[in-house]
Amino acid sequence: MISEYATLIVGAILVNNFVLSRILGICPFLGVSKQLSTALGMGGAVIFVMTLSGFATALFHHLILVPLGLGYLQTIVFILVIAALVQIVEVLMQRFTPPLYRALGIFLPLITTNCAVLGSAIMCADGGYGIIKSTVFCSASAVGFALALVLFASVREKLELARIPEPLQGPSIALLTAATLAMAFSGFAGLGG
Amino acid sequence: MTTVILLTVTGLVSGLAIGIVVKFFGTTPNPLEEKLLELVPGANCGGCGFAGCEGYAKAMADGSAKPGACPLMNDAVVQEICALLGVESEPRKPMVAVVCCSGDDDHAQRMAFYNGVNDCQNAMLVAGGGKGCVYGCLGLGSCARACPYGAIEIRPNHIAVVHPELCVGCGKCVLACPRRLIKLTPKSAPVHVFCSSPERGALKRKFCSAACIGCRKCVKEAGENQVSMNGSLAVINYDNPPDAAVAAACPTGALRTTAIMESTKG
Amino acid sequence: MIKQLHFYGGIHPAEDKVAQSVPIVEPPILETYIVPLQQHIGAPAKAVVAKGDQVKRGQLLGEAQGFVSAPVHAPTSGVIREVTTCLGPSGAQVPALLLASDGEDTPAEPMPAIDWRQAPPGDLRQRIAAAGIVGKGGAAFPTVVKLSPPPNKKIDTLILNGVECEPCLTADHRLMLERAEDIVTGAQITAHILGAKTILLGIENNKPDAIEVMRQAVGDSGIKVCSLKVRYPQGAEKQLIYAVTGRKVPSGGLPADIGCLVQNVGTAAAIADAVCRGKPLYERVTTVTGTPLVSPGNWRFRVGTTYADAIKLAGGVKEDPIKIISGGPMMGMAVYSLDIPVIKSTSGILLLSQDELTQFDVRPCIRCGRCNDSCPTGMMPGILSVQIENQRYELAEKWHVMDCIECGCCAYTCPASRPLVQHMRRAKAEVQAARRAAKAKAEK
Amino acid sequence: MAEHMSENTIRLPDTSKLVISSSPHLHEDDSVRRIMFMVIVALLPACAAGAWFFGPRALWVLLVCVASCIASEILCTRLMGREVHVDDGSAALTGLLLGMNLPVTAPTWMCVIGSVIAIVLGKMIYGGLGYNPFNPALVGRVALLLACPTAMTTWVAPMTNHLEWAGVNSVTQATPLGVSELTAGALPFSYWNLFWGRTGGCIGETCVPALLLGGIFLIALNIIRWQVPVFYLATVALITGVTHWLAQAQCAPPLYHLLSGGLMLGAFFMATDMVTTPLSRKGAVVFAIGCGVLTSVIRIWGSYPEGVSFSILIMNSLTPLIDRWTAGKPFGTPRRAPREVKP
Amino acid sequence: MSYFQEFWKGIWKENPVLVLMLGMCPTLAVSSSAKNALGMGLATTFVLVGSNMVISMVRKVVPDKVRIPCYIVIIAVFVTIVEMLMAAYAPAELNRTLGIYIPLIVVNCIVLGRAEAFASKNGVIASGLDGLGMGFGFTLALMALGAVREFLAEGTLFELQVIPGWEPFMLMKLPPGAFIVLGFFLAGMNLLKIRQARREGKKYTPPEIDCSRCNICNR
Repeated sequence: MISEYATLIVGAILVNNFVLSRILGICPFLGVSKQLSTALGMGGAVIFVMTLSGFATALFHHLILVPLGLGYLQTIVFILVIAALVQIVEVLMQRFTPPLYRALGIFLPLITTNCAVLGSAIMCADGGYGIIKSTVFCSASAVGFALALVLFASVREKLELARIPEPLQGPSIALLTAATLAMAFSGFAGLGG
Repeated sequence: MTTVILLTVTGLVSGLAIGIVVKFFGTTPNPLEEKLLELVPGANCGGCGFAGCEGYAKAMADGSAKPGACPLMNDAVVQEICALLGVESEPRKPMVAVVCCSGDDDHAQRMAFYNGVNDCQNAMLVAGGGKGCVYGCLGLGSCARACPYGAIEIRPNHIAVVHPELCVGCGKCVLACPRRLIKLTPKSAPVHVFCSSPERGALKRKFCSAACIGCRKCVKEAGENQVSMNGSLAVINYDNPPDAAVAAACPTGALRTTAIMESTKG
Repeated sequence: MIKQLHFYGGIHPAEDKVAQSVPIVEPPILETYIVPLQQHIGAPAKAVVAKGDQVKRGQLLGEAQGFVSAPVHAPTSGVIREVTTCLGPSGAQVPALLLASDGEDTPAEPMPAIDWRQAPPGDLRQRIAAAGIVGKGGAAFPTVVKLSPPPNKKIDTLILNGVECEPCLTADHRLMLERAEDIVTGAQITAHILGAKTILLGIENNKPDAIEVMRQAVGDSGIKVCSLKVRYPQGAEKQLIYAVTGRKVPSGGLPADIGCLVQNVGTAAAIADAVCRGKPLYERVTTVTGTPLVSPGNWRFRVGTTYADAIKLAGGVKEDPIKIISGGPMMGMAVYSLDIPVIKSTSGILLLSQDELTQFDVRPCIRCGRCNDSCPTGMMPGILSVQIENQRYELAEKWHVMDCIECGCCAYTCPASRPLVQHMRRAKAEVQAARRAAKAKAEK
Repeated sequence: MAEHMSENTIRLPDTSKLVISSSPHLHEDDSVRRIMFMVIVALLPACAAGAWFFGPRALWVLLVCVASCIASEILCTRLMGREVHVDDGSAALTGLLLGMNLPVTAPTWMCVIGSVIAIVLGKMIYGGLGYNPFNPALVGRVALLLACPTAMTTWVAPMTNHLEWAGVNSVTQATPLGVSELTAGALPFSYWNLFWGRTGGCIGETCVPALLLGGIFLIALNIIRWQVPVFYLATVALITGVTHWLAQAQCAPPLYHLLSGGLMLGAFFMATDMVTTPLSRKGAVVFAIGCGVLTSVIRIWGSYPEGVSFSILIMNSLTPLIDRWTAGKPFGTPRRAPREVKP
Repeated sequence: MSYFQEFWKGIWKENPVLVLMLGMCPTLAVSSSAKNALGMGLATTFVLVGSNMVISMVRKVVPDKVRIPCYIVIIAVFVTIVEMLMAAYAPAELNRTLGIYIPLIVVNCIVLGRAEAFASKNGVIASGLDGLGMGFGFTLALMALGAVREFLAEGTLFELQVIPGWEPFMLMKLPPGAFIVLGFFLAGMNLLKIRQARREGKKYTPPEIDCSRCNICNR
């Protein structure tokens, strides 16, 4: 039991890292990694939302869609659930924890359309994970996303001062750097498996 | 049937949630600001003195900036903005930057070889850059790098030259020059004094053959109200600039037209 | 034997102190002197004489303008031939007086001697200000300003700086050998003014003869002579304080914050001259050295002696130098003219020959970390230099560029020959400008 | 002396050829080129050992890598329109390191491709030496490892009979780490063989004494920091030791781990690469410990038998952060910042 | 602007992948071979055309404040249709490799971005053509990427051997290969634009990836 979850978590964070191995959530990965502080903020927001959405979508999946035999509706329902969830979280955060909202709030709208969120929910549904397992998997995936984001922000701190040839500047060098990072992460293959 | 109900319910729930957010926390953007944002040029050169075009648009919207401050806008756009803001448009003079020095390597004496970071401001930190005239252009290109429009050329014989057709008069180079050689002048003025040294004429002569030596010939030619003397340096009255013919009176070529400068383009 | 004291970081360049055994020479009176009116940090002095005026040695030529300023006195008797400007070592034109000597060297009426043990500190401060004494270590900060700390900062320790950690320079070394008593007196006067209990004298142990002489001169006056391990930049204020007392000057703070005051031995001797003999500061001991010179040595130059005259006194050159440096090789400024005069803070004139030239063949930083290891302030010069190259001055400020003391250790060790000190200076200037602008904006 | 000379024999300096530059006017006599050269010299014993154990083809692999690295660097700088600085020796060093990280059987085309990837993707796209965040040689090696997994993990047994220098020994053999995972418990190689490098593996990684010799040479010259290899090896020893003690069947003893695989090469020559590792000593220690942890984790639990390259690359990406976190507070900074006093 | 231009701009001038830099995730993830790229591209094109047209139809009815959720629902409907169609008619192997990237078309910035930037402001036919152009542009870019990756990895194109005896170079099929090829593609585009800007005597600054291009978050 414990080892099963350990494998799930390590697998989601390192081996099948959402960004570097499954290639999900590339837009925020490239867009919000210019500074470490924003990367940390985005990472935190994603962990928070993905854990919640993993739980909520699993709830919907197991309590409504599966019993009603409406599995084919998962895409529509999940995206609606996630969109609504993000909005509600935003409202609640703003009302009850203003400091946290100030820190993470600007990242929340970005998350609705982060394909990592929907992707993890669909993966859980397709993989037949239970509610707890889904939540764990989603939060671990989010941690993996945050880890990649922080590592990449770290490298970009150096890239900012490098003499990058003109045609390679911008997203191009970011992608090429991500390539090397992805290569490095492939070393974790088989970990925990 | 269940499909329809389910989708309706989910749609209702999410719609409700979003509605709440919009109702309580929605912000309405300033429409004036958005319109202005479309009109400003978007070059973000900073010539208006604000942080980029967006900052300028915001400042205009709340009335803390004038429409004429942007060097890039043409008159039609300025008038359009004035109409939007409901203010009178003021006549503007197009400005152009001029590097007030003629001391390239052919004319001015270099006292020592400078060996260090290739930048005027850095060179100033090392014995003043090693140029005989301590007011002269170092020719290492701080201004050219500061120019967002690529209007300043550093000639091979180490002097900065502004290309008036590219210059919009944003004034970035004025701040970048550690020797304060660059002035913003009206585009209509045909001649300029290409020397900035307030030293005595004899001392200037020692280091530079193209310096203004304070001979007053230009003052005699054009009259006091067009050119005056500040010590031994001729100063052009840009409110009433002399015409190009006065350049012929200058024995050293310090007073000359921008056209001459153009024709010697390397 | 006191334990060997030193500080963090630093380097050990070749010492090359060829002139350390050459006694100080009194040069003959020259024909002309160019006396700059700004020989110190702060506002330039205002000339009180005009063209054609007859002056005597020690007579006031320019009076201090404001608190952070210092008066200037005539180096010899003669006629003011011109009120003009001259080139300073920093490459800027400064106001100056051209003095044609009459060869008589007639002294002006000296100021009355003061019995410092009885005199109140105020009188002594006034005398030090009137004598135009500035820090002779190189920064040329008016001494009286330093001796007037704010009332809430009590100074308990006076540290005399006899370290002379710059290679090649020997002026302070010779001064300690030849004027030990004056240095002790000057130190006692300073301590008296400040009410400091402890006086420490730091000397690097490559000058054993100076340590010996100073120990004898100190006698039972309570001054402690500390022998320090040879390490550049031991003579930097904060590093010296740490080496002899173990106290750390806070980042961005002054020695007075921790109750210390550092004074150069030359300044101490000048204070003794001013107080006990009424003699203003118009001369200083300067080392003229370098391989191209015929006879390097130490001279007691009158202020206003041009570098050309100084080099002439040193027998001229055997070969053409490639660099002329005002000061020592680590922190001195390269100059390009021989018409620059010796001023109160000129500790040395150094000539480098062609083969001693280190051309900057600047390569990218390979992050070897040597600069980091050698930096006495614990900054990261390598990272800073790349940031500064990219004009990211705000980043540089965050990485503590303002703590740089410009000692040059980083650039000395850099295998990629990066002009690190120049980068730091630029960044410091930019950061200061930005701070001033922010302050002005805040006030508006 | 001056007094005896008449005025006209005294020669004053000619000021027309003076140079002005920023202080300091003294410099230590060292250069980037010398540092790179010294590292290459330090690698030579291990190269020689590789050639001795794996035959003359090892030299060919090294040569191809060095040559194609130099060629691609020249080509790239030309394309970018920048000054060619290949004379600083960094490209040659990258090539040598890459070659040492390849099996002797690596086909020539693979050596060339690996070198091109190392130089282009590892270094030149960032603007050349000094700006690359990742170790170029490792980028090349890992790319090859992912691209051609079979060719990169086919090992030949070291030669035993050096009279037969004719061709490459075709007896394939697993590396010590690969074997130890298969036959847990019983060690397939004696420590003695491991130490001398009489095992299968990459060209430059097997002979421990040669690597130690080079490493100590560099530490003595103050080119690399002793903290890096020491903390790296110690961390690996500690983690593998604890794991071995807890689960003998799954993990080889620490000494076995230290002596096998690319650990020695990595600890002395890769984790000490100046450009891609932290600037300060404190940072270097953090870096080394991080490498040690990741290496042990990948070796013990991962599906790759070897984790040195991956762990160094991952730590490379953290270098700027380590730099920032270990940036020494400047001299005199109080332990706790005093509260801002408003004037 | 003529209808042809509406169609054509998506293919080159405003190519969603290479110029607008939208929809990076599917671009990188499913371009491991030309065939996968084609499948994904066509699926996305279908959703784009359908959702663009429907959104254009309802654009005047939907209140401004809830338009994004409405668009998302419309898009999600089309995505579900595509999912079902693919499950029914597409080869099983293609379906397996595309996997979760088909439902993820919902959050593909291209679809929502076009809905917000174009369809909500233009007529039905123009919106349909815009969707078609964008979809083809996306498909072409994806196929170019997929073809290069497939060729470099296995020496094949659409699973046909082009160069016999090609040594497999599997890196290109893995995620790093996707990053590398797209990185160099974008560098090539930048180079073209720099050349063009230089010819016109202008300065060119390469675009940054930021979310301002996809308009969704700027509501």
